[in-house]
Amino acid sequence: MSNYLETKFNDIHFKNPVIPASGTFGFGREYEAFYDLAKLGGLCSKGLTLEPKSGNTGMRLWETPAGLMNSIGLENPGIDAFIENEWPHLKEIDTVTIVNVGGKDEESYLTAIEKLNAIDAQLIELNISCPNVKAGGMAYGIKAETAGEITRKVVEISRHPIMVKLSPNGEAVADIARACEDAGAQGISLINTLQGMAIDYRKKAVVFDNLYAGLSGPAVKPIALRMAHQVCQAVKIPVMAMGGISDWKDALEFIMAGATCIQIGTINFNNPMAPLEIIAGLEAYCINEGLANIGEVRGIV
Amino acid sequence: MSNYLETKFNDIHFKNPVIPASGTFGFGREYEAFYDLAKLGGLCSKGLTLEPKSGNTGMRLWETPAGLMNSIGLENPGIDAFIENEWPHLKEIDTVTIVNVGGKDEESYLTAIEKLNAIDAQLIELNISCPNVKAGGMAYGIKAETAGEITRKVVEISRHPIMVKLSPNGEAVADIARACEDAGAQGISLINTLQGMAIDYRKKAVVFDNLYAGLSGPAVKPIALRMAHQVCQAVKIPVMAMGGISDWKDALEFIMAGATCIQIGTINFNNPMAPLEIIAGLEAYCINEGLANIGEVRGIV
Amino acid sequence: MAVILSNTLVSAGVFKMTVAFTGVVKPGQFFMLRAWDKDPLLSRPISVHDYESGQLTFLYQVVGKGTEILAKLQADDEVTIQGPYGNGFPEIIGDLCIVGGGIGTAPLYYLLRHYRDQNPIGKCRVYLGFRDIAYGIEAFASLADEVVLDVGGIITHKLSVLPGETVVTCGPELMMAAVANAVPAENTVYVSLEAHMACGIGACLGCTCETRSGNKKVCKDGPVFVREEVFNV
Amino acid sequence: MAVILSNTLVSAGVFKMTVAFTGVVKPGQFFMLRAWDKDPLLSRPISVHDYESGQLTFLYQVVGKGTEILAKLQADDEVTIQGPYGNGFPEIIGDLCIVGGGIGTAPLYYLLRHYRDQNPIGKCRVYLGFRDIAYGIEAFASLADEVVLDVGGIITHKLSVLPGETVVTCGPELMMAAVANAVPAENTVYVSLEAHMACGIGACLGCTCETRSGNKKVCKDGPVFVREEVFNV
Ligand SMILES: Cc1cc2nc3c(=O)[nH]c(=O)nc-3n(C[C@H](O)[C@H](O)[C@H](O)COP(=O)(O)OP(=O)(O)OC[C@H]3O[C@@H](n4cnc5c(N)ncnc54)[C@H](O)[C@@H]3O)c2cc1C
Ligand SMILES: Cc1cc2nc3c(=O)[nH]c(=O)nc-3n(C[C@H](O)[C@H](O)[C@H](O)COP(=O)(O)OP(=O)(O)OC[C@H]3O[C@@H](n4cnc5c(N)ncnc54)[C@H](O)[C@@H]3O)c2cc1C
Ligand SMILES: Cc1cc2nc3c(=O)[nH]c(=O)nc-3n(C[C@H](O)[C@H](O)[C@H](O)COP(=O)(O)O)c2cc1C
Ligand SMILES: Cc1cc2nc3c(=O)[nH]c(=O)nc-3n(C[C@H](O)[C@H](O)[C@H](O)COP(=O)(O)O)c2cc1C
Ligand code: FES
Ligand code: FES
Repeated sequence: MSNYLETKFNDIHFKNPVIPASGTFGFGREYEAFYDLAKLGGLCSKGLTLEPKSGNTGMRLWETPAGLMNSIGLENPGIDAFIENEWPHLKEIDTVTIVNVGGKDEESYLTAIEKLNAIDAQLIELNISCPNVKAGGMAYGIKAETAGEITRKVVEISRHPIMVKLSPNGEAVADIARACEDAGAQGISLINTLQGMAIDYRKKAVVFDNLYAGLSGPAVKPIALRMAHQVCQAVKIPVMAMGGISDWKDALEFIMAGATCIQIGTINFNNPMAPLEIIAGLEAYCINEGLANIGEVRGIV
Repeated sequence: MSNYLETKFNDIHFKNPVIPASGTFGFGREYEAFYDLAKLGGLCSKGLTLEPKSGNTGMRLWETPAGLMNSIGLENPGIDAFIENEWPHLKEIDTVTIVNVGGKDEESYLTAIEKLNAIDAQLIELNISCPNVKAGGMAYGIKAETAGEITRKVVEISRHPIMVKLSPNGEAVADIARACEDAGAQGISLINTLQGMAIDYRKKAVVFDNLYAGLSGPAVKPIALRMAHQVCQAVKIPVMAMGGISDWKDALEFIMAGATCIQIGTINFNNPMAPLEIIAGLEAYCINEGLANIGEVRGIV
Repeated sequence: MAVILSNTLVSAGVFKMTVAFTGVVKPGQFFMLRAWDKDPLLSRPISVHDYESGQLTFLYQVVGKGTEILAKLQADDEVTIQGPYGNGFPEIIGDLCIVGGGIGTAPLYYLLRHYRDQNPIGKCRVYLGFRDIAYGIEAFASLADEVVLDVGGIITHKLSVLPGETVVTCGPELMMAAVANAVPAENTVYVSLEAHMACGIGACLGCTCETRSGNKKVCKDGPVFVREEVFNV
Repeated sequence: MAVILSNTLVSAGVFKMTVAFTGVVKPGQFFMLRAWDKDPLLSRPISVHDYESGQLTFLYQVVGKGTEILAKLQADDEVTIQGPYGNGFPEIIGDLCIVGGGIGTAPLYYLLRHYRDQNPIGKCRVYLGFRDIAYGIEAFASLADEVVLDVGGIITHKLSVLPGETVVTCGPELMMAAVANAVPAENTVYVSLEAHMACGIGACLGCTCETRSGNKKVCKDGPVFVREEVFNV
């Protein structure tokens, strides 16, 4: 194993900058049938909340041209059950584990974060951008002021570094990123899903019980790349970018736009081997271009 | 010809609610080789500015998954040349002609609008949402306050009804729509293109001289449908919706979301006959569903 | 990637595809099929219609973009298949009563064949309902003790389940709910559910269904459930 | 929709497709080709390589998604073609000097054949440059008075244009610019440009190029321009 892809995200060492995205990878177990998770740069847990959540009723998935809409609504077993049942398994995997945390109000965020102080995660991804839950979720993530506030409070009480996951549905994303940086965030990730709508014309009805849902997949890549670029220009803390990455070329473009790491979401459903193929593709790129490390093209545009 | 599709947009009578979108249809002439433009509900001119504009340099088109990015930059002959060379032809076509107007500052908008008072257009589409020009363009369209202001001034001096075309890249689109309604707009159209970015990894460079560009096409439909729905819920004036419509089913969904008319953009490039096929599809739908008029399903969701 | 051995029309809009595959496959399990790159984005869940000596068969109805592409494939073409996924039907002890509706008959044929292999003296009765045109009846008839066919009607009007029979049903949700309600409480009833799926392996939580014991994943915990779990009976 | 008569590999990654078509087609014009529904979204501009007795031929290089799909088509398949579009080459009076680079040779063959038909006693010399592998040389050789071939070099190093010759060039932009600079001002030089295109008919303004007389559309006002219009010479 060479070190073409080794990457530092602050002082966290990643074997490579490729990480399956929250909510598209469960807690990893399901993908162990496909490959050794230790080959990944890291992995990111399904979004967790303080209490268990049963998620949204009704249709949860709807395919769109080059995209996928989901309305999962943060179904998850809750922080306690996660720590008890998933963490012991996750922490044994030789890769960086990122814990994704959502909340419905300030208190639930803070209590969840405090509980996580009990485990040794390497990074927490603070999800203030889920468009699929009624309370909390995206509400914090669409205004710089509220995003900064919740970040400040979370950073204060967490013993883990906090990476804030931004929404593409709010005010100028660079402003929000700066507010999070000022509030002490150690990293930014983006984008969460774009708010969209589906109508089933046959049924003359909306598809999702929750009315709107989150759009992801290749369709959104140009928007995600623009926002990643804006945020990389705006902040000094490292950025983990995602949105529609489907192959190593897409991944490379986000790195060229300035991203330190990249996350792989929806494409896992199309091709479970996608993360490994992206790692292999980036490595081959380094070799073909004569790069000692992928970092040499980071932020090159 | 039956009247399944006849539609009133305020007191403007449309044969059908299907209108090719600004910038994707030139001034109509090119499509006359394909069909009789009088079959359309209406047509919308390329975006015009007071002065002639040569548009953006460098690459102007870039395909994306189920989408198209463009960086035309409002290349157009200017209002005077339009009135002299294009209007005499356009006004003879037995359909509703919408004139799309952009500007770089307040004065240029107002002067352009004043000049248009000389012709008998049926509707002006006020473009405050072009992401591809440096001055003006989208700047007015991403904040409710500025959108309302420019609308008020334009409405005041125009003898034509004003439909304001909104950007999907700004603050909550419903707020912007309400501000325009309050300022006297007689209609809303949306969405203009979503701001995106493209990188040519082979060249290690951004694709567009203007850095970012506008994304349109089927990829953006879920987002456009959500925004159309939000705006239809928010205002009482009629809405002309667009964004990724590629067939009659898509068109129907926008109508079910509340749109009075719909515009057909990028898909014209894939299939020049798309508008006529959409008209035929909507008509067949009315017949099959036993509707006397398509209006019976408008806003049904 | 699996090589297609045949892919033929069996009835209006219904195709049977056989591919080469080696593995252990239970009745009621499904595969995720894809014969395209990224358009459409997702693979399509299709049940195992039959599996024998390295030949895996699917029976599918053309309803949209994905199945349209599948229907165009020919022998020697390749198709990406992931699986087998899902719990599958349990081993049936005693007599069996199968109730299939439309394309929901697809997984039931393999169930019947497997049942016959395991249980040569058990009795098996089959109810098959179709909206317009029936298909695949002979295959069931060759293995079942009795086949009751219904076209255009409501299958539960004909259905009478015998004491001791285990009922297995697959078809439109309304039909399965009607079966679940019609069959006496003493009989065990298994239903095979459908849901839109992204991953097919339990990672996305897109196929969740509500059950008496909380949310379950149709792809991983199902698609087969005991009726009481998923229907209010 | 046009029926494909043949579609064969002529060199590494280069295919020749012949389709049935009836109409008037000038050398230098192009068609917008599509053999897919909406993925990719746009049609692909491809020049006319030859046209005779209802047979329209394209010569194309596989470089991405669209041309990959085209390359997979077979005789009897259908392809959507819109066109012919563009101005095409002017009628050449007097002697002709053709300078083609790589796949840029595609439109030049039809030009040469047409020139020979119209101008049986005119002289025509042909320069053809390729990076790695040459193709299509014999076809040019059978009609031209002289063919100069260059593989892996720089064609303008070999180029010497005779007084009175009209020069027509198509190939990589850098090559065309070099030709435009190398040829004496007394000779007329026509270049055939490329640009990404959405509509192909002048409606989207996506293919604009700057010329001495303002913006022009490559699809409608071009793709053929006089060198002085588009290059600084
Ligand atoms: C476990 C399981 C087993 C199945 N077995 C069979 C089978 O053996 N034979 C058969 O013909 N069909 C079967 N289906 C249904 C089959 O998956 C759908 O008909 C198919 O996905 C439709 O795809 P499409 O692209 O043709 O239709 P589209 O409507 O274009 O599909 C759009 C999206 O909706 C999803 N979708 C649409 N209808 C269904 C549905 N009924 N169930 C699940 N997802 C759907 C698609 O997967 C896709 O993601 C099964 C479904 C499940 C969940
Ligand atoms: C007037 C004209 C005539 C042409 N004639 C020929 C010909 O005879 N033979 C031939 O092999 N090629 C020709 N080309 C180039 C051909 O259009 C491209 O190679 C082709 O569009 C690439 O499509 P793709 O999907 O394979 O590649 P991709 O790179 O995947 O295409 C992505 C997008 O970029 C566009 N694009 C990429 N390269 C070019 C290019 N060089 N020119 C224009 N658009 C491009 C595509 O049309 C598409 O919209 C011509 C181009 C023009 C403008
Ligand atoms: C089915 C599904 C579930 C998701 N769940 C979560 C989640 O729990 N928490 C979160 O922060 N993001 C969640 N996301 C968003 C993804 O992590 C990612 O931000 C988004 O999908 C964009 O990336 P992509 O286009 O590569 O999928 C989910 C996305 C999908 C498709
Ligand atoms: C090539 C191109 C040029 C455009 N030019 C204009 C314009 O001049 N004025 C304007 O208001 N919108 C312009 N638009 C935006 C479209 O009118 C429309 O709002 C957008 O493309 C979304 O619709 P669609 O997805 O159906 O294309 C342009 C879009 C494209 C693709
Ligand atoms: S389809 Fe993803 S969990 Fe079932
Ligand atoms: S391709 Fe649209 S104007 Fe030339």
